[in-house]
Amino acid sequence: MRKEQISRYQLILLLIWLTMGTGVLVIPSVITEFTVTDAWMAVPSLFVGGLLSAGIARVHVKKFPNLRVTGALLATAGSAIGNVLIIWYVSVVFVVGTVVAREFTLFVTMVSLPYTSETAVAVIGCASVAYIAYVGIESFARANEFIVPLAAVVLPLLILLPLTLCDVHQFYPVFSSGWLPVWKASIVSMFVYGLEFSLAIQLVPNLRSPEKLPNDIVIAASISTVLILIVVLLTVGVFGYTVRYLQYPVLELIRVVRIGRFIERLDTIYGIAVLMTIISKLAVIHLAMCTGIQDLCKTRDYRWAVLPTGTAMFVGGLYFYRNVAQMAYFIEHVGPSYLLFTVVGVPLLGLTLQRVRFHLKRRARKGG
Amino acid sequence: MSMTATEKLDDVVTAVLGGKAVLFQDGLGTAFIWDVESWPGRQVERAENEPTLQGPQEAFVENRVLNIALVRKRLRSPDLRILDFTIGERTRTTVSLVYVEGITKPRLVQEVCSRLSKVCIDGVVDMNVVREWIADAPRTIFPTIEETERPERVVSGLLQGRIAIIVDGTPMCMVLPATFAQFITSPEDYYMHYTLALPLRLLRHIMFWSSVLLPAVYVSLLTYNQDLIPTPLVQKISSQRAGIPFPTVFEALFMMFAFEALREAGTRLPRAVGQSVSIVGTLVIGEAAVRAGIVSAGMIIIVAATGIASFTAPALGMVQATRLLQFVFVLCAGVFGLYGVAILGIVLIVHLASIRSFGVPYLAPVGPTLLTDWKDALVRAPWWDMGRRPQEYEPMDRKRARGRR
Amino acid sequence: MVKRPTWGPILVWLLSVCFVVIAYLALMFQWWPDFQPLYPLELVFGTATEWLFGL
Amino acid sequence: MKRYWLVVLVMAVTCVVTSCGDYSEVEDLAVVVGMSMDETSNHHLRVTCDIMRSSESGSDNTSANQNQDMLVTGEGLSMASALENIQKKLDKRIYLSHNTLVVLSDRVISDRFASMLDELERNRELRLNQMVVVVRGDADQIWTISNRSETPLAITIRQAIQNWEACTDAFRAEQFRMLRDWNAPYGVAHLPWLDPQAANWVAGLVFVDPRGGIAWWSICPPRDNGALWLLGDTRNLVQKIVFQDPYRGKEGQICIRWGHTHTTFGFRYHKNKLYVTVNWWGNGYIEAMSPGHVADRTTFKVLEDQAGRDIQRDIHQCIMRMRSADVNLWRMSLYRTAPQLFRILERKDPSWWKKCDVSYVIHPHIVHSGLSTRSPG
Repeated sequence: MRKEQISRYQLILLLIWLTMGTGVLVIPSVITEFTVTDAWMAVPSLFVGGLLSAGIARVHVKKFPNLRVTGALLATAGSAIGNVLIIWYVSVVFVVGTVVAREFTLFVTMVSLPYTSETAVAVIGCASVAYIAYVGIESFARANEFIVPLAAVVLPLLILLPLTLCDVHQFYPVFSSGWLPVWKASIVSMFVYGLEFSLAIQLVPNLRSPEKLPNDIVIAASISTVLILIVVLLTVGVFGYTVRYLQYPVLELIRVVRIGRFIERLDTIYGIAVLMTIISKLAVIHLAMCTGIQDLCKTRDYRWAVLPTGTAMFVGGLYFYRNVAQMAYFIEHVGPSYLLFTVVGVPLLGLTLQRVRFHLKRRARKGG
Repeated sequence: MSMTATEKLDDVVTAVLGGKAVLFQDGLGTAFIWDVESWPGRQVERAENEPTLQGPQEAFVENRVLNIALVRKRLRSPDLRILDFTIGERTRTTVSLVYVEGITKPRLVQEVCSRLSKVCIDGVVDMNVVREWIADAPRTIFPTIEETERPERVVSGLLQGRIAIIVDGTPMCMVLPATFAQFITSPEDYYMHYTLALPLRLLRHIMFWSSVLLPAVYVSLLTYNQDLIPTPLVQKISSQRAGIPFPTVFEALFMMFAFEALREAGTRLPRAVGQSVSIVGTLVIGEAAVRAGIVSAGMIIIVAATGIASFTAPALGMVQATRLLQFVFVLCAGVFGLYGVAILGIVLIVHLASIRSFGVPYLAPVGPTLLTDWKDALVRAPWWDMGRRPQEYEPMDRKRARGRR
Repeated sequence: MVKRPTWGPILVWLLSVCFVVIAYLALMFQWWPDFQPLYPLELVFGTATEWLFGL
Repeated sequence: MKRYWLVVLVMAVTCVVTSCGDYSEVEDLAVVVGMSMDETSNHHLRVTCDIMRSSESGSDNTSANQNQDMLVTGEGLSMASALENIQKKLDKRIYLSHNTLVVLSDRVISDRFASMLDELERNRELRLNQMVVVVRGDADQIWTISNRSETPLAITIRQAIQNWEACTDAFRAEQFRMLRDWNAPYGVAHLPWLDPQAANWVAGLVFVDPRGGIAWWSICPPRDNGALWLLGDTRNLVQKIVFQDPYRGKEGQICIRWGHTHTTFGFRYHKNKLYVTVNWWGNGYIEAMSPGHVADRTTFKVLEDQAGRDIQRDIHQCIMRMRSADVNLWRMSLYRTAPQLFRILERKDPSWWKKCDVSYVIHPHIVHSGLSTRSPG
């Protein structure tokens, strides 16, 4: 089988979609839950989270330049405990995938198809994501590149048009209630969306230049931070405190644009753009999960796992989070420590185990 | 008149069957084969399937030797290489692989040679037999090998570092590898001023996507996303639609089906009758259908516009692909509206990205991004600015001419 | 010829199919509607988040 | 491979079977372009929908001037139930996505404004860029306006208000702007006040304080622009001024077109007392002037002084009206500029804004313009 490889540019694009996919929907509403006028201050935390991921990636590619996370776990913690750790990692990726899959069905249902059953929406989402994962990361990365020129045309439009409705007064008073709300608001973007960048470590064998992965994560994190910052500034500037009452502030942002008699009703363009990024995100998560399972089962290819796990991911999304509130609770209250433990704690555990085994072996050799 | 010598009786038999003269000389172990054959065939005529206003007008004919001569007439380089293959157990058709040594990547030539030598069939009646044997992505509806009947197009392809395959008995020539952008470009782009080529190419790109998406978008706007239609237009459309018994999806499918039928009838009928059939079909039947209240006027406009849009694609293979895709997209629009169309669009793009033609990604130079090749993708840079051959084919000799940047 | 370990894929397929069928049927017929499969996670990591970040 | 095809087939069948829930033909929709809300005597909500009529039956439309509106009324405890009742009267599905205008009556404003806004916001089909306006008395009398144009009435009214938007941001009445003010911690929402009997239907502005105050401010340019000056950021407003000619000692009349004006508030806390400064700044040129005046430096000085006095008087009257109507426009601006001071004041005396000292700094600037005519204004 030919080795699939992606370039740095493609990786950065994938990583940007990875955060923007649902981040652009969720981050503004999570942040404004705590603070409205100072919401923009909480956004750079995403970059901090990205730096954290980049640091972990740096350690990883130094030690294992050709292995993915699951492979490294196996190499450090040994076969038995390593498999347990892989199962944990795969389950975490699976749970993250269910959240995103649920967001996908929710978004489509709320925005466009309120009377269509969520199952049907999940089925088309699942089919497309499974197809993308089946085709492989290389083709998918190329498709992303193909979309970029289109996005380069649409994105400035989507940013500039609401700018006319923006009101600077909405950002005053600065620091209305101190640092605490800003800190609370930045936790989710730091520890959920920032740490999601570390999924890229699972793609290490597919990178053309894995040693540059930390730099790429930093670049992607800074670009997505800027984009999210623009989005947060716009939503707060246009809606002020109303932001708190909106399900998808960004969508409403595009919905209210009306310039002249004909430039309005652009929300579907936006919706489609979001849909594409969510599907991209799901595809990356799905690939990470499938490659993890590949390492677990020690097969040569991951494609056999695409369909069952993809279906399970979408059904799991519907089954785990019956309503928006449950999902929001999971993202905000479980997500940060869950991901922190998985991304930082599990590799540390692996490294410690490696140390212990090393010492045990040496002692055994000495003793013997 | 060319002459070859042989020592094998098999070759002699083949030569005689091929209408050649064989000279035996007493006491000599070799026989001489003289190409004296003259098969019935037509002379070089104007290109009919790829007409252009400007540029050369000669087209290939069914005779392979003549076709090679047409190429050689334009490419008088000692590096032009022609490799012959005999394919078809019974037809014994000669297939010539043409490339320029020193430009084309040797691995590409090896790959094509190995694929050609694997063709195993009793007869090659048309180029397409060979093409389906050697093409990548056999299940896709998109063409992965370019075909042309214009010798100068073949020459420019060869100079880009690509390979041409000429099959005896086919007035066409395959050029490979091929990318998606290639099928949207017309040879005429290179014969007119470069500033004019840009808007025309842009138009063709837009038309390609609208020929795929237009009916689907119309259907989804009318049945799912009515909030996207400007308010005054809603009034107009709903009064047009009033009294029409079919749902919009079926109306669209029905009209597209009828249009395809007319198009097919137009090509099958003799040329003089064919044109009148298509005009009668589109105008008279469409008008009558609107008057009878079977379809709405908007639908006629959309279907006709789609048809026109699809004809702007210069390559026939791509036109056929869009014709098929329209139906899939309309079905998707009827089930999920604009979001269904969007998701199918993503899948389509991923599918396009997954295709490779002889190792070259189908969406090059956009995916993967090869910025130098953008000069000849959406825009056409002036000739004096295209100092390098397209990088996507990885030519041996990157510069177009010595003494250039 | 590498000997392929076949138990892994079969197990994954079986698990996923079982999960899909059970979860979907549970959704459709509302078996045990207040059953939350992720409750242990929520318990452990919800507390951890609260303790770590004061959220 | 076969297995995959089977799965794809199953997926396709499920899709076709379970979807299409949102499928609806465009001719089966009753496109609502405007709504009016009234409160009946038994505290029900009466909703009247302005539905766009599609010119049905008859392909060649000879009667171009036919009325494009269809008005349907329904009552209910809430907007949703009223709309349900309207739906029962119609054979087509009510489609709200194209709604551009919501007319509220004053009783709705005073009794159930918050819940009304909540319902408008929650409705998935309604867009936040629809206009929300107020009518004194019955809201559905707005539909009695005779519509001469071919567009539906709601759109005509919307365009009339949009003409005002060109003059001042105060008439930018999209729902999201109003909500932005309303939801802010100490904000006051303002809505255009329509009067079906008035010349161009726009009578003034209504200010609604979340704490219950409602103020009706009529706006009658070119005589009294006080409310607009106070809100600031006007464009191309005309003001009529009577002035004393320094040379002839006679009264003269003049029309000034203020190109762009700007109003800011300054707050100063000194010795337990709050001082508010209203800074008005405007650039204008003379549009018309009664004949016989010499337009030199002295005259312009006099003109500017007189304009400044008039503007100050108008603004002052406006502030007095604001105080008497219990609508506090300063709370938000003080909170934004000095949150600490605001908290102190609110704790000490919530009615600080009624007692504070107001001073004015008015900077009218009249441009010497060769374009000014000398015809009587």
